[in-house]
Amino acid sequence: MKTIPTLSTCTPLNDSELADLRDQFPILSRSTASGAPLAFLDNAASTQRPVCVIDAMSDCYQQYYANVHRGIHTLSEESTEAYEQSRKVIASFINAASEREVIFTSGATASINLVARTWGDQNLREGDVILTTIAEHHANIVPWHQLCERTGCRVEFLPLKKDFTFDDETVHQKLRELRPKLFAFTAVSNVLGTITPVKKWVHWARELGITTLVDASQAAPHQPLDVEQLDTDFLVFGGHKMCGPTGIGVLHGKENYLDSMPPFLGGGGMINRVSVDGFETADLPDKFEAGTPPIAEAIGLAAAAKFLRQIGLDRIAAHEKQLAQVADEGLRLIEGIEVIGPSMSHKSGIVSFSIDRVHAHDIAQELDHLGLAVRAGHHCTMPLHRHLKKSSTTRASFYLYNRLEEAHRFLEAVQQVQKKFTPSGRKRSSRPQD
Amino acid sequence: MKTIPTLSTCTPLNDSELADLRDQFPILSRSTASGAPLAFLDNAASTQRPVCVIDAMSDCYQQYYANVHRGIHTLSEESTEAYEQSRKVIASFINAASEREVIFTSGATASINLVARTWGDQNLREGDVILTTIAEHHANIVPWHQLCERTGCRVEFLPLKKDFTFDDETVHQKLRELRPKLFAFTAVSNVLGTITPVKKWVHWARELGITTLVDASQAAPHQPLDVEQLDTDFLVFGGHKMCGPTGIGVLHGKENYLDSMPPFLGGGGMINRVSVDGFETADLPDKFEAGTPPIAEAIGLAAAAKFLRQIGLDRIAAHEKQLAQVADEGLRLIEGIEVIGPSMSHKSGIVSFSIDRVHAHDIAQELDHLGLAVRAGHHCTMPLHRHLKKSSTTRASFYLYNRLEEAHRFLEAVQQVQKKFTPSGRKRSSRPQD
Amino acid sequence: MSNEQDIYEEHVLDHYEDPYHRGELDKATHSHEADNPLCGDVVHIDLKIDSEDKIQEAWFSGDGCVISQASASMLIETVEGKSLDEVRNFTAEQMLGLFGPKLTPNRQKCCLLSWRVLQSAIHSPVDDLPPDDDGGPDVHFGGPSLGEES
Amino acid sequence: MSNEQDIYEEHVLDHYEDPYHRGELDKATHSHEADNPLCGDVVHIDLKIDSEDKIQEAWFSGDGCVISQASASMLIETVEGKSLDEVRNFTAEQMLGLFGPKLTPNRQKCCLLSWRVLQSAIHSPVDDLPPDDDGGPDVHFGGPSLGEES
Ligand SMILES: Cc1ncc(COP(=O)(O)O)c(C=O)c1O
Ligand SMILES: Cc1ncc(COP(=O)(O)O)c(C=O)c1O
Ligand code: FES
Ligand code: FES
Repeated sequence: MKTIPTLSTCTPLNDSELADLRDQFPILSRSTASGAPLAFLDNAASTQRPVCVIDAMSDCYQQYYANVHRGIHTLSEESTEAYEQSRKVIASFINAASEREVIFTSGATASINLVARTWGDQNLREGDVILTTIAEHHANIVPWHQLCERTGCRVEFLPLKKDFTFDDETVHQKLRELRPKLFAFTAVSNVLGTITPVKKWVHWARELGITTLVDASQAAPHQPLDVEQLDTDFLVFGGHKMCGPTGIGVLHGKENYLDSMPPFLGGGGMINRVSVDGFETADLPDKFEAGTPPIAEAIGLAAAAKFLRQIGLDRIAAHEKQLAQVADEGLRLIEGIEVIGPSMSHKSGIVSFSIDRVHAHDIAQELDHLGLAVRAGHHCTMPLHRHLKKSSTTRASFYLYNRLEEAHRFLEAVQQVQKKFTPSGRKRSSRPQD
Repeated sequence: MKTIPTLSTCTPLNDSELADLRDQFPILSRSTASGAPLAFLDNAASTQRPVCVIDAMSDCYQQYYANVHRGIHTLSEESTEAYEQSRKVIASFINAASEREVIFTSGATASINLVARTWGDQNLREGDVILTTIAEHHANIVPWHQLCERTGCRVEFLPLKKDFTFDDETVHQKLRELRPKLFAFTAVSNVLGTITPVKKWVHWARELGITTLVDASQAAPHQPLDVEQLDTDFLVFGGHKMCGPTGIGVLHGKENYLDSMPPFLGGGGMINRVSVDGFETADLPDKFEAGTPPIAEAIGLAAAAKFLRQIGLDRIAAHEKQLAQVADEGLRLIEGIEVIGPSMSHKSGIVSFSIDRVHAHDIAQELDHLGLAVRAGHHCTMPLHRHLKKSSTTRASFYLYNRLEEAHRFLEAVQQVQKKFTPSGRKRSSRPQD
Repeated sequence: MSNEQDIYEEHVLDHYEDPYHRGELDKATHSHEADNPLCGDVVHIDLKIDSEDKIQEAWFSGDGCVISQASASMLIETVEGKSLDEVRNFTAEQMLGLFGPKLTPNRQKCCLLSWRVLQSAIHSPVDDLPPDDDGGPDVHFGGPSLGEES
Repeated sequence: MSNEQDIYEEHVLDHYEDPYHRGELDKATHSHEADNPLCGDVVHIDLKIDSEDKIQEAWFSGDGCVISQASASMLIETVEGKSLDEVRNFTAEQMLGLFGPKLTPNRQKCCLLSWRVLQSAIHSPVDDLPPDDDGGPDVHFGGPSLGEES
């Protein structure tokens, strides 16, 4: 991950540009159930889509759709062309060495499972270690637990420091001590917002011959990514968190890795030959794309990648940070509120918090009443929450289309919520008659 | 599968209804690369989508999209509601006992692989047999070959009779003789169009305690399906062949099967609890839906199912058969042309054929020039083609929006193609100067 | 859609801040505990059921959101003096009605947590081992979707 | 898009019906065979290369579509008398040009099949075992997508 330029090195999104951008997201002008105007701050769970992405998919369906591959008729040629063009766009989006290294899957979760069931089953043995962090999303934990069940390997977790970042020295030491077969970690925590030093960690792993898998689900949408520079063996992300459609994700793998791995799903498209006795696997990338692929979704994802690039990933990062900073620093000033995450200099546009004696779900519910869409719960990071001794947290996450005003509204709303649920000497009585 | 009503028992699609229907598929009014008006006869590979399906997805993205499950804010509640409502629509579309039996996957291929990697790995052992037919799509062959590699079980193939149907007696005998653990077969062959007697075969398997998996990829879009009546243990189909989006498929499994199976993909949503030591699986259907599901795609698929139901699946079947019959019987009258498939009374709206001494790809190419979109090749059924001693075939497949006129156009065009490639005493010469 | 009812109406907040019979019952004859898979929150219920199958006394404890805790308090208050048959006939629908404000499917799970625990508790004498984590009638409510996200 | 060129122009059909040097060469010094993964069609090429690294004689055989067979005939006709260096410098682009009508990516694979076989054949003396199924330069052409469908 390139370091995020400070506001001074890239032009911030200005008001009129932002207004134009927001116009491309029709959903942003709606209200929540209470009638309050929507401030969508649930972007770490999933983002919204600009009209150009929706149109790219509708156009595909309305103008040239057919099944891809081997089809000779016009529509099939056009669809195949558009599908493979999308692969090129994504390859360039992450600066992959070749589009053969870009596998379309059904999501980030599917991408990790693919690696676990192919490279993992092929290379992990009883006693082998997978190193990961305590801050991972379940998508980067459960597939490894399942791999352990199949092979007898085990997972080790890197702890967090008190400041919600990782201790580089510990990381380096654990890599040397445990000699894991795989180091699988997130580029950005979906709860803490913590940004990990991907390039450095991968470099250390490389020196020790350790394979790396980076979960870029929360990075790809928000920062420029360069897999050549990061030197990751595997890197995954999904479409729906980067203005793209649901139903699609990406697995980037180094070509030598992908080449030596057995296939995952079996079916049409991933074979050169099938007989009654067996089959022979196709070349990359088809080898890992059994069945009819997510054609319209790939085309939508490419449109999203272009859209993000056109704005500029570093400008998006800077914009989000600016908003998150207001929320983060504002919350830290309020008594009885704890921000769960490092200071802004170590994190992305994610602000998780808790209010003393107020349940995360009540916070989210009441914020929704006030028009703010946030998430509450364990955010698919139960081990992290246990580590932090929290049963749940509330999370606001910003994206390119959020406005400074929304960060301020958020701060005010949180205070209102805190007040509403503060004990005030109430006495139970029978329900007032309607 | 209910037997398809003859034309007399259901009202055929009349011309004005058909014209209205076609208006809902904007793509049908385009031309192929040569400028000829398009006749889309590649529906067995993938169908087109009506505006209502495209709109259902756009509306989701533009009006109420957010990530589903556990989200408390308004958009998430609305999306979750729409997503789960879609599951109910699909459950009712196939008459499932409960929506817990309906698993959304990324496609028919993924559905079969799910069963192979969960139920298969759990139940198959060295020496065990999987019985299937020689007419299967690679999606219903390769996952079993892979399972054989993992477990040492083996696949046996039921042969075809000369008339491109299966001999019931042989089927029954093989079931008794081989005592397969699994009987996996297609409801409708994607090349021959052959309709298998699903209910009867499943019944025989049931009596012998044999698990069944039915590939309904070519059935669900074209005929009423009733999994309760068919009594299948597993049944799969995809979205894109039934006017739905790409990126989604369905696995129907009997609840007791799904309950006793281990999970497949690991990640968010499919767990109740995750710790550093392991995880505990969620209940159905979440157990099999790791990660952010294909939300918009499920909503699109439900819209497609409603659309098909509104027209009437039996009317669709009758309409297709009427058109296919014209093509089928017409082709059979032409010397030098062979229809690869049984007579219309045993098949759906699929008409595969070959022309003596003309290559399938040249046929498809030239038909495209004349405006007709058909498929050429092995159609992901290499074992079938080897069995038939054909390297490839050309396939026209009809759907609800095709017109009788298109069947006639197809017949004429095939004759033109045959003529074009018939040897006529040509002599090679140097290329004429431009 | 607009101008929904306030879920956290006064009556709800009152029960949350000043709950009825929050605590444990030493001489409980029946008790049960379960969690809400949505969030991991737990409700525990102790009952004293007399020889005529009447609930003499009921207490609850647990941790959770306002909805789960307030609704537990309301339920416990309502249920004392009722017969087991009356409890069995008390439906999920009635429980939601007792709570009051309309809830979305996710939050219905909060409201129904104590109801679910109660339905199990009447079948869980304290001497016996608890049947299993989530014994009692196998009720599916609030739709099939309990997955999480993010 | 409309009014594309006719792929099956007269010149192509002529070569298809009346191919140049279709058959096998008994005294071949070099030969190679490969298939088109798109369809399984095969082209086999036999060469007689003299001591000055010139192609004295070239023959092809195989089964396949009009495009693959006609283009093989054109290629064989062109290549006789050429030096190995000239063959090596003969690009895929030039092969498509030799064929004539513009082809979509899928059909380019048909046209380039014989070109691919030729490029391997010049490195495949008949005495040696063939290097591997698809030896010679590892060229990726026509995009990454060779999967199939339906
Ligand atoms: C009979 C049959 N089974 C399975 C499949 C695979 O479906 P999908 O490619 O949507 O996974 C197809 C079509 O591709 C098919 O025709
Ligand atoms: C860090 C991280 N990893 C993985 C995932 C899983 O992504 P998906 O649900 O799109 O498969 C998510 C989000 O859900 C995430 O935030
Ligand atoms: S959020 Fe846990 S019970 Fe309500
Ligand atoms: S279709 Fe096989 S070479 Fe052209």
